[in-house]
Amino acid sequence: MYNDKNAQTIVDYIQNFTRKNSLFMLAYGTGCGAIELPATLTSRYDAERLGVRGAATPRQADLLLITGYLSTKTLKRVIRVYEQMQDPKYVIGFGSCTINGGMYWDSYNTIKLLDKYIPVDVYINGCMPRPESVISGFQELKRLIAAGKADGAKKYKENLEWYRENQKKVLKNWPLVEYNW
Amino acid sequence: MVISPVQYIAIPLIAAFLIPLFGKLNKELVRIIPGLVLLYLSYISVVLMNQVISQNTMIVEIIAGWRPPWGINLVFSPFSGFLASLFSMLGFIIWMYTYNFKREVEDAQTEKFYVLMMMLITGTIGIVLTGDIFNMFVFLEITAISAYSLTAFYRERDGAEAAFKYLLVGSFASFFILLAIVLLYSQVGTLNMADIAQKMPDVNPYMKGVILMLFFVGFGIEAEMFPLNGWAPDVYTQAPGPIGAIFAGMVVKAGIYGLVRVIFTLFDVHEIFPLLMIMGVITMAVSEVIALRQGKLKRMLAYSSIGQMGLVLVAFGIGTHEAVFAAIFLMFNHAVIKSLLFLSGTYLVYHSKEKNISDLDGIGKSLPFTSFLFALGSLAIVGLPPFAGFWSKLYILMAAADVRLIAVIAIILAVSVVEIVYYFRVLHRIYFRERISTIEIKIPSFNAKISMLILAIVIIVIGVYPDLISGLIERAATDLLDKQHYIQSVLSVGLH
Amino acid sequence: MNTILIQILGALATILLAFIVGMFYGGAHRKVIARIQNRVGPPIYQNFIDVLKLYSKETSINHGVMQHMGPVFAITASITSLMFVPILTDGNWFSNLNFSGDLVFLVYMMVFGSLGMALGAGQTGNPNSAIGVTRGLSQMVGYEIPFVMAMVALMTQFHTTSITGMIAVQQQSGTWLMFSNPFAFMAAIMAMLGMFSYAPFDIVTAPAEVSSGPISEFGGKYLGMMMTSGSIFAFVKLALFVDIFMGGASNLVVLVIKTFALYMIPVLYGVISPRYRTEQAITYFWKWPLFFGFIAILYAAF
Amino acid sequence: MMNEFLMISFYGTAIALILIGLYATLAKKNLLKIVIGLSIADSGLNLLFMAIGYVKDGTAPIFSAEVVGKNVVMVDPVPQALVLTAIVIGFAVTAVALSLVMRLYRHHNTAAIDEIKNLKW
Amino acid sequence: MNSLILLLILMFGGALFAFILNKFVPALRDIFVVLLMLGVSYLFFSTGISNRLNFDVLGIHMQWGFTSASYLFGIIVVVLGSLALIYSTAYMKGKDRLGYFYMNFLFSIGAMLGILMSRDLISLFFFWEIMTWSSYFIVIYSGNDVDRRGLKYMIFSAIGAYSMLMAIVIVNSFIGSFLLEDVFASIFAIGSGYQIAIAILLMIGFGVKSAMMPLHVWAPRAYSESPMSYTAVFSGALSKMGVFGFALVLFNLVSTQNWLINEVVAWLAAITSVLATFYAVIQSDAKKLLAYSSIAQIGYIIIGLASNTYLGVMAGLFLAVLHAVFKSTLFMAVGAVERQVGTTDMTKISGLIRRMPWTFVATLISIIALAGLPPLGGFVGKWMLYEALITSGHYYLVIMVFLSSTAAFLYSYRILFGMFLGQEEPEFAHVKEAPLSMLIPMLILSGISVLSGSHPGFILEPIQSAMASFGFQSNLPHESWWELTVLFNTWGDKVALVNVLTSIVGVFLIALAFITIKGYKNQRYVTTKDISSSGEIIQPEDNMTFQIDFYKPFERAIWPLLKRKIDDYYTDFGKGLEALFDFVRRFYNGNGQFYAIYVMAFLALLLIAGTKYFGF
Repeated sequence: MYNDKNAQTIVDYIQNFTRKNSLFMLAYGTGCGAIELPATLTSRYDAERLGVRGAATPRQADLLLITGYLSTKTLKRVIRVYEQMQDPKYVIGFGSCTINGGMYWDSYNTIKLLDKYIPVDVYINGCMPRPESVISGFQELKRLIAAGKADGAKKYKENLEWYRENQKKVLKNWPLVEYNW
Repeated sequence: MVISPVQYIAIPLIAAFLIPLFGKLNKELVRIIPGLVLLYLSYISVVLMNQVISQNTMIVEIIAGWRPPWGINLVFSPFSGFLASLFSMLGFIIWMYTYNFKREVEDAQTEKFYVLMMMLITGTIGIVLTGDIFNMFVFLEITAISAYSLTAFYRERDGAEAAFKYLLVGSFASFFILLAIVLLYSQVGTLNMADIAQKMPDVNPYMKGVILMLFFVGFGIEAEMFPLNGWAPDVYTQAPGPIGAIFAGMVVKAGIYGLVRVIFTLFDVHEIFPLLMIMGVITMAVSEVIALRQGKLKRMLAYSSIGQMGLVLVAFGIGTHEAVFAAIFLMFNHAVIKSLLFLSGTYLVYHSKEKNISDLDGIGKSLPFTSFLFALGSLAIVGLPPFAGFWSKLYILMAAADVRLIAVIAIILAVSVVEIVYYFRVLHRIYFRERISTIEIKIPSFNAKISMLILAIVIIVIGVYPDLISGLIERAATDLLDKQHYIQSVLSVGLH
Repeated sequence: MNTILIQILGALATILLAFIVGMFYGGAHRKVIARIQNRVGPPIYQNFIDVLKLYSKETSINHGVMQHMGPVFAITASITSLMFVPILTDGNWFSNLNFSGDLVFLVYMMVFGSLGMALGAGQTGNPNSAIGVTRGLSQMVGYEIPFVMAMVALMTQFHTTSITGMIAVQQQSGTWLMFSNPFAFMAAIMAMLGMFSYAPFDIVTAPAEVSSGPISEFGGKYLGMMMTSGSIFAFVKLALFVDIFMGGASNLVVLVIKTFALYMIPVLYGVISPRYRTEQAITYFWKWPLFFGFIAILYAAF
Repeated sequence: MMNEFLMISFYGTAIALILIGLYATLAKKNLLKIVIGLSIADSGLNLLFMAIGYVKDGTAPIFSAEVVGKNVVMVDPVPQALVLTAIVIGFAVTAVALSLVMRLYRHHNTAAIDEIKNLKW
Repeated sequence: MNSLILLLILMFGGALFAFILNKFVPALRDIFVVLLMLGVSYLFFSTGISNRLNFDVLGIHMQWGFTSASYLFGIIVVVLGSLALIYSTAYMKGKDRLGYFYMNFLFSIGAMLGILMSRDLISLFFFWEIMTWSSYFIVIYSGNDVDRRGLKYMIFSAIGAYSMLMAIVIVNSFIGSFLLEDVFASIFAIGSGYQIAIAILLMIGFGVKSAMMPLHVWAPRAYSESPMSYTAVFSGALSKMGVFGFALVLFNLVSTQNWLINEVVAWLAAITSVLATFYAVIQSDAKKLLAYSSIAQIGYIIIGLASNTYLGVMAGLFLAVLHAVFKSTLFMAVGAVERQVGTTDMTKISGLIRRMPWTFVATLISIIALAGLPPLGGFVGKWMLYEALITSGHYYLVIMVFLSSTAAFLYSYRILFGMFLGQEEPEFAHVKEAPLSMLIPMLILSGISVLSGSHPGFILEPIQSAMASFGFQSNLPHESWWELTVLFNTWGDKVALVNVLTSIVGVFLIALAFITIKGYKNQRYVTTKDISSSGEIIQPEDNMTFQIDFYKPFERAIWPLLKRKIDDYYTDFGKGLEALFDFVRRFYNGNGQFYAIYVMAFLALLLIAGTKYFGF
């Protein structure tokens, strides 16, 4: 349904319109990228005019921002948070650390590629990305949503075993209690 | 056999002296004879009371053929008769209680015990029945001497100390009473109470005051009035349990009888009533608050008893008919209830050396029946309905209200709260603590149970249906207040 | 039959009106804050988009039946309150159940929702929810008192406890009650600051302290329903204040103007204020507002 | 004169005895002395009673052949009878008291009354 | 035999028989007490109010019989008594001293009926005292901390009862009769000083039982430590005896000129309800919380009675009936939790909603009624109370009531949250729903709460006749202040309860349907351990429920009021008294010679004073 743009009915169109214009983001301040968010949200760049707004808890959020490197210890929390979010949900990887480990590429306990563990819809590169890049990342995500292509959550559901396997590879003793999420 | 009041004195006195002789014959007779005597006394009480009430008279017994005012006479009036009946019946119940109670001590002791007990009962009954003031003194001394001895009955306790204190203060009592009698005789030249009462208006008022004060103090000591009652707690504590019941139920009542007979009949001075009331209030307040701070059961009961006597004095001090009715009712109730408390309390601390209240912890499980009766007695003595104590307290308050003694009502009620506190504290210990003390428990014998049960039933029955005895008390109150009737009845005997 | 139809249609129209106005006010709130912070701010219709998005979220997770019913309680309270508040001074369409209840009832009805919500929040088991609820209830104890004092002052002054009665009083005398009893107005306005839970009284949902408090476990349509209810409720409060203190509104334009003017008070007060601690918030209401309330009652009674 | 002196000495002696007895009872610490004091006071009281019964120039109140029908003044017989009783009672009380003193002395090894205070408050 | 006597004989005799039965055939005990109570209820309902019994005791004329006022309270007593006994059979199962418990239970119910049927002050007092000690014996039933808790109850009860007794005897000394009708008829003939004193003394007596402000200190522990099946009756019915007495005194013994008494009583009650509510808010034990809440609620009732307006009195009596209904339900529910879980400490329990759903439903309904939220009965009472106070010009009083009932929301939420909401703990996974004999009484009472919300007329009608028979004199015309479903105030403002109910239920159902039907396929239940906590993974054994220091900020805000409890003053007073008593005790210093000296000194004093004062 998300894949085929032609299949969008008017309902889907409206839904996607509202979704893209109202992004409640859970800024999971994992790394140094979090420092760029205040700038993004406040007077100079004002992401709120795009409908992007902070949400306090994963239950309310649509958008998970992974702002920088993820240590394995943080990863399990990120997975937890991601699984607690309600569909439809999107993930933005923030900075090069989420893409290839960045400056932590040879660290023993950071993950290198976020996409292996949770589905990322949009990556914003840079170390760190400036607010302009962040906003352009938001715009890219909006475009994807409007096109019905931001289907990371669906991918995660379909390939859950694969993701779990990857997650378990990093997280040696699987700490997540298997909730009925 | 012809029934006459003199048997009240003669039979127990004779029995008292015969008991050692019978003891030589058969040890069991020592125990049985007092019971038979008291049973007989109870019987004649019923007969005589019936006669007195139904014929609306008083029975005056002339002794040795000397007509009053010359000879000694016994007056079985509704008041004295009521108390005499109460004493004999209570005596019988307490005898029933002692029947097995004394089996543990050796037989020689048993004889002594019963001799003294019979003398004590004789003395108290004599005090209330006699119509001669010196005779009353003699009976008071009989009571006192046997009471001293009974107080020191147990050698291993501090009985002697208590007895000596009692003796010291009691000697003052008899000294003052005798002095008062001497002075009174010097003024009126007669010893017959009716005659004295008749001649009292002629007496020099100053002398009258002094004599009254001497009587007041003398009988006040026996009636456990406040600054004069130093002996009382010790005696109650040290005397054997049933004797404590006799003290509370009879001896003190006899003292109060003497006091009120002297005040109401002999002197009839109303100026003394406020004094009586004030002393009653002080007695009640002081001893109840002291009772609150007691750690020993019997001592607590003793102070409680003194407090109740204070209440009786207050009621007499109010002096109206209603108040006197209430006072006599309270005397009756207190005699029954406090006897029950002493009797059951004795078993609760039977083997305890110190008789501490803390020894009662958790005894309710081991001695359910006795504890239950003790609890019942506690509820009754603080005046909770539906038990007997309620009505007498109510009537005292009503009488006080009628003469607008609001402060007295307030004090009586405040003191009642204190009373509730210390009695209920004991009940808490009995029922709601774990038993930790290793003191052996004494199970009451069957006859003791029966005797206590009778008292309990009386308490409940009177509480639910007070009209059962209110007629008697009403007559007793009338008798006490109607001085002229007393004088007439006594002095007219033998004229025709 | 016809009356019932009008009633129902009128009720629906009222709800729609309240919803729309409330939503726009919410947007305006955000916009005003943004402008004051020198931002562009979201479009004024942003709240509609948010609510629609929330309703269109696919999964909704609950921790039990009470959580499921929590938002329902909230919206029940706001709509029922709405039914009892006169929207316009004349015309049948918006009269609804105006004559079936009075101020005391309304005060209670307005609490109903928060308590129902609190139950839902409680069942989530999230400690933040419970903390938020306790803060909210504590704050409520704070602001209800001056509010009620103001109401009691007006009731005793004009011998009526119904809102329609108060409107009638104002129409007869031609003076708004905010001038008839200014102290009551002061107390009520200060209480209103607390009622709206905007800064500095946003201790309930303080995102940085208790991660949005009671609603922290509510997402999707639950959150949407709560936002709806919140918008309606904001409108109810504003309409109530307009009815009581500003003589009601004879038509929708006046209504909007009056309510918007009132609405700006908590909004603008909030923009420049940092957040209170809970006990500070409570004691805030128990100082000047309480004093004004006392004066108001004295003024009314004598 | 003689008679008055007699009366005064009667009363005076009686009251003096009473006061001495009471003093001993109230002030002396020794149990035995207290008992003795009680006895003395008792005697004083008896004496007082006798004195009250005395009638001036009275003879013994015995109706013998000598007095019957004559106008003879007799002392009041009643106090004498009563004093007899009182003496007996006093004797009994003293006996009990002494036995108690003995018991107390054995028990406490002292005869001082202010040291025998096991029972108080 | 007169059915009144039969009623009492059945009650008291049955109580004793239950005690004996428990000794010999414990199996039959439960059935016996329930059947007895049901029989007594039947007898009570068939007795009616016209029956009068006159007799004399000790020359005191007495009269028994129900009036429609006491009948109203009697209904509370028998209904609550029956239900609580049914509840008891399961609740008390397996505890010891059951004979003792049931005996005193039945005694106290019998005594309450006795109080209600008394038409004279002496039998009123007589049964009052029986009620006191029998309830006292149940208060100390659990046996912990008896000396402080039990004695406190007994001391205050005694103070109350004795001030009543004082008033009773003073009344009698003026009027010469104890009959209520005589007293009411001629009370205003006696001096106004005495008249006020009598009213105040009587109110102290009734105030203790209804736990009025300075006399309330016994109540929290007494309510919370008795077995809950009895506390339901204790708080529901027994404390209403105080209310009953208050009504008698305020309507009959306080003349309308003495408005100050009414005012003082109302203010005391208001302070009671505010402070008790504050204390309830900071409790963490469900039972104590409810105990304080009871005190506060009875405060409202007395405010209503003292407001001296028709609507206010009606509100007071309505709240009295309703408080009996919902507070006993709450106590029963807490008892059910206590029985099933083993504790009522809310810091230890959470998340029982799925384990004990019916108990939760009963609690929820009762709490809504307690908080006074529409559309349940509590709102009706509150509404009438507010309107009465506002329309009669008690401006500041109504603020106090508002403060108290707003703060009541805090503890209302606390008790629901503390026991039923929050995280579901594995340690409570085994907890089962309470047995049926406990649930049924709760649900029956909840049903009454619900019904009274929309159709209060059913309860208001007997209340109106009760007010007439209480002798309440209204200075307003006796028009009807209510219809079956509509309430009015003096100014003509109204609240139409059916409209309210329709609106609430309608909107609720539509919204519920909307939220349930929309996307119900994707609706998922997750455990309460799956909460957002900054990504922290909560293990099943972690309890994240917020329970300790629940209302700490509120507590900080009101701390100046709570710093020193009234209890502390009493404790200090008691300590001072004990020291004084110990000093008095030294009089008996053990030295026999001193006693002799006292005697001599007393005699000397008397002789000196006698010449001076006694006229010798």
